Amino acid sequence: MIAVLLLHGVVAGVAAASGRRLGRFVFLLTAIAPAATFVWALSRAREILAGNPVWVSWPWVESLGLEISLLVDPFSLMFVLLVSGIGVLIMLYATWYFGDTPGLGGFSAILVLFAGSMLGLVTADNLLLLFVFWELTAITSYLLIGFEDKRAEARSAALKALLVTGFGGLVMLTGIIILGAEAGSYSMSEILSSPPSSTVTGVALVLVLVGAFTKSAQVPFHFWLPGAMAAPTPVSAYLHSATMVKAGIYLIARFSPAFAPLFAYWQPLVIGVGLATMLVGGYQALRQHDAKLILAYGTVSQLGLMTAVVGAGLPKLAFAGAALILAHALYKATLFMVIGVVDHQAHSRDIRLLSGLGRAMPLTFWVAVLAMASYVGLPPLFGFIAKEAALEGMRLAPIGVDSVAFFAVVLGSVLTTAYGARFLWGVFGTKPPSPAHLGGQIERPHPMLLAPAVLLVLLTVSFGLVPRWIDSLIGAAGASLAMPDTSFHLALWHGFVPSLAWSAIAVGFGLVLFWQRESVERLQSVTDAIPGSERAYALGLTALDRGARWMTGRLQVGSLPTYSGVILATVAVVGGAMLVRAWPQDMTVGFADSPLQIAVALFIVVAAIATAVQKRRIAAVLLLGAVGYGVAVLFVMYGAPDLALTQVLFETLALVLFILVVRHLPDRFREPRQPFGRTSRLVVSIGLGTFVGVFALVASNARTVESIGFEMAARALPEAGGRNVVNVILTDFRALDTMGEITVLVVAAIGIAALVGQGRRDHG
Amino acid sequence: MMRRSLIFDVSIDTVFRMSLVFSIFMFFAGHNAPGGGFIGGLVAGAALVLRYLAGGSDGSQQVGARFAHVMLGTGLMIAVATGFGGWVWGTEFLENTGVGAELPLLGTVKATTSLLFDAGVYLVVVGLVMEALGSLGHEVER
Amino acid sequence: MTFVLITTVALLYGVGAYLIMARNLLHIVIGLGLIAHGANLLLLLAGGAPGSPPLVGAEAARIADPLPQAMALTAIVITFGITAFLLAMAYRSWILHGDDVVEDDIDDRRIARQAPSKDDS
Amino acid sequence: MNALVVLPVALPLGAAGLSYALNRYPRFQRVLGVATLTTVLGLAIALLVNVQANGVLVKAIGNWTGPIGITLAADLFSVIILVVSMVVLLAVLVYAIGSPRTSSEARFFYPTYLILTAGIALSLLTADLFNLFVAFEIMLSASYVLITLGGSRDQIRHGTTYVIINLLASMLFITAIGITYAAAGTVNMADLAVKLGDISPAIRDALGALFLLVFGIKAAIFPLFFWLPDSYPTAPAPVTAIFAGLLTKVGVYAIIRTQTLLFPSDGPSTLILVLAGLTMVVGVLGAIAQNDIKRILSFHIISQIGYMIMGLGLFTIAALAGAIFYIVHHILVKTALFLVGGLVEHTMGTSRLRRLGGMVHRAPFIAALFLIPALSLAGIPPLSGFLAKLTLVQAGLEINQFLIVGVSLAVSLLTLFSMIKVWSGVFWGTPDPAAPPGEDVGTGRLVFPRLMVLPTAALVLLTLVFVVAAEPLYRISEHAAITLLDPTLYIEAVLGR
Repeated sequence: MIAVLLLHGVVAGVAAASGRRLGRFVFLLTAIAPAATFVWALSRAREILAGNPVWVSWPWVESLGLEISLLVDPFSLMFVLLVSGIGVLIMLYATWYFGDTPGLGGFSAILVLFAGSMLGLVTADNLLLLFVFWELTAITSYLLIGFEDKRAEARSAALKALLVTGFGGLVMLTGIIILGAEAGSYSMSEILSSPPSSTVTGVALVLVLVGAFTKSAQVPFHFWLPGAMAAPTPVSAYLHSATMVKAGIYLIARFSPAFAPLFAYWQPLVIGVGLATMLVGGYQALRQHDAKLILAYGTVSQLGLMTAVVGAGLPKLAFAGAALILAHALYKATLFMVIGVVDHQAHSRDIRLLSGLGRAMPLTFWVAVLAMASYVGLPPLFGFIAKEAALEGMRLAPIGVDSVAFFAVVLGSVLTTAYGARFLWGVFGTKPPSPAHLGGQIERPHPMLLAPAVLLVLLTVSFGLVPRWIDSLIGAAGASLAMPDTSFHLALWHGFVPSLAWSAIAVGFGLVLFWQRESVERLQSVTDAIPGSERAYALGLTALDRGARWMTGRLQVGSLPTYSGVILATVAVVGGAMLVRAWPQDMTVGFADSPLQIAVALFIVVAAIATAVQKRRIAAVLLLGAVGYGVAVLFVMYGAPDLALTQVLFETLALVLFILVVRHLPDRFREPRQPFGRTSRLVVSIGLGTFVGVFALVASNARTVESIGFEMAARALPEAGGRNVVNVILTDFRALDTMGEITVLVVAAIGIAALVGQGRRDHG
Repeated sequence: MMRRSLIFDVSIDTVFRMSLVFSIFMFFAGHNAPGGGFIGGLVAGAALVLRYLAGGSDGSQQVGARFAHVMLGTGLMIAVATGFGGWVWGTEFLENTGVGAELPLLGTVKATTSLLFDAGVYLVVVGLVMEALGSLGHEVER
Repeated sequence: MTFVLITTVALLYGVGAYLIMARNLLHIVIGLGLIAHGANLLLLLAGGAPGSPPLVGAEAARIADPLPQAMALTAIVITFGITAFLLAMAYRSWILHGDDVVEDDIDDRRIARQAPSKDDS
Repeated sequence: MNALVVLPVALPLGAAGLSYALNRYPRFQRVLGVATLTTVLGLAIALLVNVQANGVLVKAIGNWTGPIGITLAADLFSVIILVVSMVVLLAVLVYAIGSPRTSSEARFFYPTYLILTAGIALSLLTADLFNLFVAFEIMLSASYVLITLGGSRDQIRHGTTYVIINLLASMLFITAIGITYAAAGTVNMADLAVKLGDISPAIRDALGALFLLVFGIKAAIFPLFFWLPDSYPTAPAPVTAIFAGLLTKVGVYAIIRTQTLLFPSDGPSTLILVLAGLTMVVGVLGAIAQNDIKRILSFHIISQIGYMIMGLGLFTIAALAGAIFYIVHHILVKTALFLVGGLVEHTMGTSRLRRLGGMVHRAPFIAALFLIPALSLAGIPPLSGFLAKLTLVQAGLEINQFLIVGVSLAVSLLTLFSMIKVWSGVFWGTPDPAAPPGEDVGTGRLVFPRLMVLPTAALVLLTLVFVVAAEPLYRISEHAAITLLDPTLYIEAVLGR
């Protein structure tokens, strides 16, 4: 299995490298990966269905609980077959869908990476690994959706999908980590076989569910999905049928049987969200004019249904859910391919513009009719079987809100029928002649463009007529979710059960809605004003942008004095606050060592203050020098002749350099107004000065041991052979410091040469 | 250029030479009395400044600036090499090792590695002063 | 450490800080110089009481702590080097601007004005 | 064996001297630079292997042990950062050789760059507080020269901000050293760790806060970071890349080193966590507000620093391991991103988003080189950023610090948002027709200098290696974190006991 996943990566690399040479036929190359997967899955199917799941484990970052452990049980197998099978068909389809579009190499590479990520997602046993693939599908789908990057709407749709699912992913990650900590393992099979039931687990699961909801486009996160149809149609077909959006369903289906019985909120929450999504999606699908959008909202609606069905966590519904997932993948992929064909031939998907296509492309039309019939749930198609199972399961399920849930599903079916009919009529029907309609010169599609859809629709029909063919897979998939020892069989005919009647009623009402479509549309326009989550998203983005600009504008003022001021103030305030706690009980400090000290200190202080108020540059510089010499005198008085000598020499040298530069500058300071005004400056500088002084006092008062300097003095002559301790320290004990300082001098010289040398050349 | 008297030129030159000698004295004094590479180098630097102030930009410091990078680089290399030198003699990096030597004129000088190290310091300080004077002291033609 | 000296240190820091928050590069450099003087003095004070110069065998009296002296010496040298470089920067700034006033960052101001950027660069 | 501890500092210094003495021979300088850094990288790796086998390696300079002399000490933490630093320094040097610059700049560039290397190595290896100050000054003064190299108007203006703020930080650093010496009478860090334990906890806390702020300026944490986004973007691309990738991280290194060794706390530190959270949020919002690749990336540095500080603030083994893990990831990824930004600017003549667009069609390989580190930075799995964030999130949840974990996750979503903004602006779409046109660079496929692409690709590849080798890397980080939280080994080794 790992080899199969790696193959996707390799194929992607080859495709990216050879994309330019192969043109659109690069998709035939990338199809190798899903094809190999499909063959592999089939070869292992018998074994897996017999109850021996494929299990591989590879170490990765065990310390973080992250390992590459893959488990292919029947439920995963079903997904693997779907992802790879439909993957192959999508790539074949893409080969004839794209013309000489540039950039197909990269695109196909990402497509195959996407397929690989999805495979990883449905086979990962380690929850963190599952999250890895989860986010990979988000990123790859982002790149796929935004393929037509010159269109702003494609870019923003891609961003929307990424942000919404990315948000959900991060919430889910938190949930997974908490769940892993509670269960003591990140292995999904271990967690599910002995699920923890603590309150914290309950919270963690809600977080995980949020992730699943965003990925599977559940209310209120559903709005990203319709936008995602900005992707090229092959991508939409893949994304909406077998992959990506099914990820959330997959996870909910896995978790529900274990956790629904443990947490009372589970069923109401999941089923409630699912049904709400179903209704919202169906309602929105009914009013779209872009045929692809009808399908997209239809996907939302169907995802809602699936969420509700698998979210109950009941055995019967688990089977029904498996069947629904398979059926939906088959017909939804078909219908997207069909709309792609229509778009490819007629260059439009607007049902107000298309007319007479049924006659122009009869084969396409019939493929669409069959797929849609399966979608709506008409016998004898596979969709019918799946839907009957779901309805029957819902009707009988002891889920507390049973009747409400059941009728919601029926209502959803009504909507499904209505928008399904609207789709067929809209795309293929012949409408009253109008100048806006596209002309009748529409060519029939290339047979290879239609072939994948035909193949899929044949499967839909044959699974419907002979459910036995798929029975073992669905049965085992459902069993691996719910309980291993139950068995369940699909059948086309269950006898006259009540759900059959309700199905019929739903179809009938749906057709009525379709018939009255114009009044329905008028009614629907009323709801336009209701703000939805999409508006909230848009507002959120704007607010984020504005807020970021506002805050950054306030903080990042671009003014160096302000930055210095903020830093100094922070030091004074934070340090001062800490210092207040450190104030000692008793503190002794002498006033001065000698009268001369007072005099020199006074001199320094006066010179320093004079520096600050001096308006003439040269005077300020000289005063700075005076301070330096004053300090040197203090050094001498303190017993530091070397220091004083160095200070005097460097001060003199610095003074010369200062004067060399200042002679070019204007005589007087020009001090422009600035936001960080005189008062703030005064307050901050007084604060800083006080802080430093007080801290130094307090700290020296706390000294308990003699400093190591005296030990150095004691060892200078006997061990280092020098009488001048300071110099011994500089050249021996701490020679590394000295080496460092001459390095700084070298750098300074380099800098001066670079800066001023440059200036010379500019003006020379 | 301002006209200068010969006596002024000669005396400045003398002071300059004497300062250089004094700087070398300070350099060697360092181990036992105030002095050392920094102070020695600075005295030499001060001498350079003096000559600069007296002579204006008569080109000598331009010449100096042209070779400043060699002094700086070499000084740094000497300092680092001293560290490695200790290694060659089987001691630690930057460990002080003495090599007794009789130097003419200066008498008996115990040429320790730290003295060599100080020589590197001396070179760097002088190099910096030369570079700074040569660059910043240059009159901008505009 | 005496009251007079620590007050001197505090004042050097205060005046230095005040100048650092100015607009003129020269003011800022002078401010940094004042703080550097304060810091060197502080280092020396951190060693404890004054004493005779730390020359072995010169006098019997208590010597001053030599380590802070060495550290201060290092700091002086480093400060000198960097001051020299700063002066070169001020010089360069003068060549380019004809002044040494530190202007505000253009990009930051643009974002602060909340206006969508009309022209870049 | 202990010689290994000195060489990463001494070799580049000596080479720098040689390089500047012979600065009329740029070809020699180039060869010397690459040879030196390659050697040092090899030495650093050898050091890592050695430290892993034998524990803390120390070298008493001049054979003066203990608090008398300066001791260099290599523990796992410092060596890990050293190795990554050298990798990045070497890669960027090659990139710099490949990028066009005038020969007069090159003369100054190589020796300064080598000195920067020595400064970084010394900062990481020294076990002496005052020597750390000197090391910082070496590193910073070299960075001052590098950031103003070229001497254009913009560079001087923004370089001024950089230099002044860092000088201010240096002054505060030396102040803090002075106060520390006043209280404890020593500057050797191991000696300090012992002696600070004897003075009043309140004073120690105040000192700890002061050092946190001092290094916080260099590390660019809230509210001390404002200088960074103003000064980084104007420097030449390789310089910005090395600054962005490394210099702030040396500040983080110093914070972690001092806070764990000198001012250990016995639990999560609220002050640090609050600063971490604010740093993340303010940084990422700043990034969202920008319209220039280099500025966006600069703000992200700040935001990312928050994560590292968060690891320190949580103060558990797992969290510190996460912080180290994060630093390693960040150095590689951030440098790579800035190098890509430099490539874009080099070929398109601008880094403004509005003037850029559609590069995915004209340079798909460069697009991939951007996308991988960009997504990694945003914490998208399975890239290095994800693993680094995962460690921190796990560590935070382990001790129920939900707030900071929530903030960190929200910030990573915002990071993704702003990275996508760059992607969408530079690699997708078309240049804004209303924006004033940049240089005319045609519409065909773009060609990039090979010497610039190669190191960029190498760094991106390394981030992928990080992913594959995450387990051993995490183990080492964990080991390093254990040593940090129990510094007795370090103290004993440094004091030569």
